[in-house]
Amino acid sequence: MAANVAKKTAKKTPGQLANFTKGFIKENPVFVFLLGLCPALAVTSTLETSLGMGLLVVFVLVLSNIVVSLIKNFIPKEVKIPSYIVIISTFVTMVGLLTEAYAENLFESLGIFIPLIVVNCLILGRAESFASKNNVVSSAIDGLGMALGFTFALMLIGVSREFLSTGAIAYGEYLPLGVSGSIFNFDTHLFNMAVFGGPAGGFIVIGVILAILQAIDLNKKKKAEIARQKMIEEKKRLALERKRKKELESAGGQA
Amino acid sequence: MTWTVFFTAIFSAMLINNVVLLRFLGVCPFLGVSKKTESALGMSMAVTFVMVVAAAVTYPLYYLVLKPLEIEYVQTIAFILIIASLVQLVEMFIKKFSKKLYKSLGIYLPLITTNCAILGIAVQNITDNYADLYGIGPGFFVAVVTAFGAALGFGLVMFSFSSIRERLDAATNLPESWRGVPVSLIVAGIMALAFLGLGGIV
Amino acid sequence: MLPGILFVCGAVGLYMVSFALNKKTAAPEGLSKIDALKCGACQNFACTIKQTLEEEEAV
Amino acid sequence: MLDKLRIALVLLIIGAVSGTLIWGTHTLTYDRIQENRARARLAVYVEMFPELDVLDGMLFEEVTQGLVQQKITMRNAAGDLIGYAFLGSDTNAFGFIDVVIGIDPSGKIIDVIITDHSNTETYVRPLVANYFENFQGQDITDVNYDANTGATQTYTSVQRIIEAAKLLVAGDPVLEAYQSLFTTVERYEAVQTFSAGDAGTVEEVSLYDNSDDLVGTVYTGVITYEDETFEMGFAVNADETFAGIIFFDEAAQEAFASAVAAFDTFKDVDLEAIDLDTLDDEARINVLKDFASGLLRILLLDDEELARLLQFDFNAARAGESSVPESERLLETFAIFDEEDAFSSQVYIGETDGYGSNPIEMWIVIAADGTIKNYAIVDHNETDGLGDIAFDAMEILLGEENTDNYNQSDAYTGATVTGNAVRAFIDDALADFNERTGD
Repeated sequence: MAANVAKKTAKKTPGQLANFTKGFIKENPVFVFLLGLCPALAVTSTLETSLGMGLLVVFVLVLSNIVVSLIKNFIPKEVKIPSYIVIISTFVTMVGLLTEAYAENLFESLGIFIPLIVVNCLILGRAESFASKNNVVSSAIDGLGMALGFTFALMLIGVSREFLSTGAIAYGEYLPLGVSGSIFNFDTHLFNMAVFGGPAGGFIVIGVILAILQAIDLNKKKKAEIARQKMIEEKKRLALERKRKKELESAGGQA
Repeated sequence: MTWTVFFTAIFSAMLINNVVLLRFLGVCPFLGVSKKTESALGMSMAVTFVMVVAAAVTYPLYYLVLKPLEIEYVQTIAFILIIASLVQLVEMFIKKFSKKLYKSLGIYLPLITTNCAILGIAVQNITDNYADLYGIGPGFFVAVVTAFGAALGFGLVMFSFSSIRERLDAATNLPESWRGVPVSLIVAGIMALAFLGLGGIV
Repeated sequence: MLPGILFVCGAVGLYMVSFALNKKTAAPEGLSKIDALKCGACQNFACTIKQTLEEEEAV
Repeated sequence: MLDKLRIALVLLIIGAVSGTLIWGTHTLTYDRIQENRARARLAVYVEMFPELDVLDGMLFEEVTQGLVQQKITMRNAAGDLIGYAFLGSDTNAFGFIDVVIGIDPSGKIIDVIITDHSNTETYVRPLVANYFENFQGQDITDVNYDANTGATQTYTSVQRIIEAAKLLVAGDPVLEAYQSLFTTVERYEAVQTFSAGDAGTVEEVSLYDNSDDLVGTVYTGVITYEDETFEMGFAVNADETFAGIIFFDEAAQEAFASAVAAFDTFKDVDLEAIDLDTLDDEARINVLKDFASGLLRILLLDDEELARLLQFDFNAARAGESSVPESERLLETFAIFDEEDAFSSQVYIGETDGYGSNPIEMWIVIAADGTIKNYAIVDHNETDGLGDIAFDAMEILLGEENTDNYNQSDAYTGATVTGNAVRAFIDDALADFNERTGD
């Protein structure tokens, strides 16, 4: 539903669309700002746990952004940060209880990383730098976009790690989907590098992804640089031509 | 209960379940504050101090207040608020009473409120159920010792990682796209592999 | 019901009081300005030093 | 001042609202969380009985049927019976092993699961992987064990626990036999074994009711009739009056029905007043008479010392003075003199540390010529299979010369610790005997 709202509003004002999508690539909290690396490493050994963590963050971030922007005018400046922490930890506690009740497998596998959403810099960061300065709708959209960007990053890491470590992508194991099984099940030892399911694999996978992003970024910059160089040369050439033309004209005049 | 329990707790928290490399707690400061060995050590000292105090406060809070009142469900918010106030109070006292200490730790203390390692260890001490294993009283000491061991492990990894990083930043033959954070993460991954090998120590 | 709510109120109060007290306490002389470079890499928004830095920048 | 009040007010509101929200969520989720936690804690049962209602559907009963300690009745949310689980534990030479056996209401085994153990993991894992599936679907009263397991300790333990559970389901035929005479019997326990002359080796079994009061004693032994052996019991009430004769086998019960009926004339008669001669001279009755007379000779001896003495040797007339030998294993020794007042044998009573947590209480009798004449294990908690090997080896030694024969006996090999303990006891006894007889 929240996504629909976002789309509708996005149609009306193109600014909101950018506000929504910026979290995915341009300002991706994990890949660009290195926020929330703890959960990005710890709960991403499978796709499902990554998605589960992402959904919890969506819930907490959207709600806390809404609440913070709603009450931003009532909170005294002196106790701004403490109030945000209280609001966030309230939602995290609620989310933890709900998860334990309705998705106990996810709760088991996320373990202490559910209470640790409280200290995820992303959430406090958005409350502090965006929600406390903008209206409710923008804050909600910003929260949703950022959290989905976070989820996207987690899922990207999760899918790589699960595939590398097991050769398959399982579903229904942790989330209460009602069905379970696996897709892309390569029944071969080739895709069975258990190390990627473990701690070391987390660091390495994120490192590789960041390197690829950095390479793309560098590539772009390089292309832009080449284009700029070409433009400058073109300008120089034009200037030279003009100069020659002038010289020719002046020479012709003399003649 | 014997002394071996404490040694086991310290070594397992420090090496086998290293907070940063094997449990992914406190990765933000691990990457953020490890550019210089000096700042890495400062951060580790601040973490050690706050982690031990936080464990010593949250454990009795849970068993003497939350459990008897049957309000275990407020654990998350209670712990984060208590740790946050603790950090504020510690910072205040340091400001007031020791200029030297404030000079070395002052920058790092405020970062600690949102350091997942502190809250993580506090929560872990409860979920690991030392109270059931050793009794509430002795369990308290095991919890504090575990926190101390975890902080030592954090310091150990911070120090070695920052030493490596200082050299990495000076390396010029690295491909451009790997420079900075990506190669640091790969190094951290290799360190995590090395720490896996310590699994059999206790 | 009551103990839970009261406890949360108490914890909130404790945190805010300690926060306010800490903010009131001035840093020792010569140490009020923190080296911005040391702070740079960290993305922590709860950091009071970062806040003061930003505020000073804004001024 | 106003500012501070405002801060305090905001603070109060935030705290109250967040407290209320958390409390509300807690109330909403409390039941489900409790159920989930119970499920996680009782995962092994949930695995066997997926429709189990973990909050209300489990009825735990403490039972004492051999190795089984707990019987759990499983019901689903609708309250229908969906099966039983038995939690048993055994100690073998490699440590303990806890087993849960689940059966459906018709008695078919759903699964057998090892919940915890300290056996060697590399032996247990293949065992569970290869042989445990065999149990599934079998009737618990007639379990067919896999013969190809290599007879590991672990598998034996599991077998023993299943057998104990079987008795809980099918009823214990031995207990039922006791209950035919003593209706209130809930539990029986073998107290000691001794030789009773014509009656042969007799086991004394105490019977207890559900409040653990002694209701009677049964002396069980074997009789031989027309080259067939029958196990039977001579039952005595708690007040030392005769209660009846028990046969444990249905066929034997029928065959000896008339003979047992003849003994009914002594019902509730003091043991001392029983006159076996009044019985008819009939083949079946005579076998029972022989057993009873042999047993009564022992039971009726008033003098406790003599009674004990006679357990060792029937031809004894008197016991010599009791003394304590120097060995730490030997607690007491005394000589036995026959009717001509000549030294007949020396008795050693004591205890020796075996594998179990309690020492093995035992005694041996060394005849004047230095042969081992008799022995008894009074009490032990050695691992059953292992202990038996050592105790069987003792039988071989009976009548052996006072030589090193028992040291060469390789019958001990199966149970080194138990065997060594028994050996040490015999060593000490023989050493003391040799000292006394001046060898």
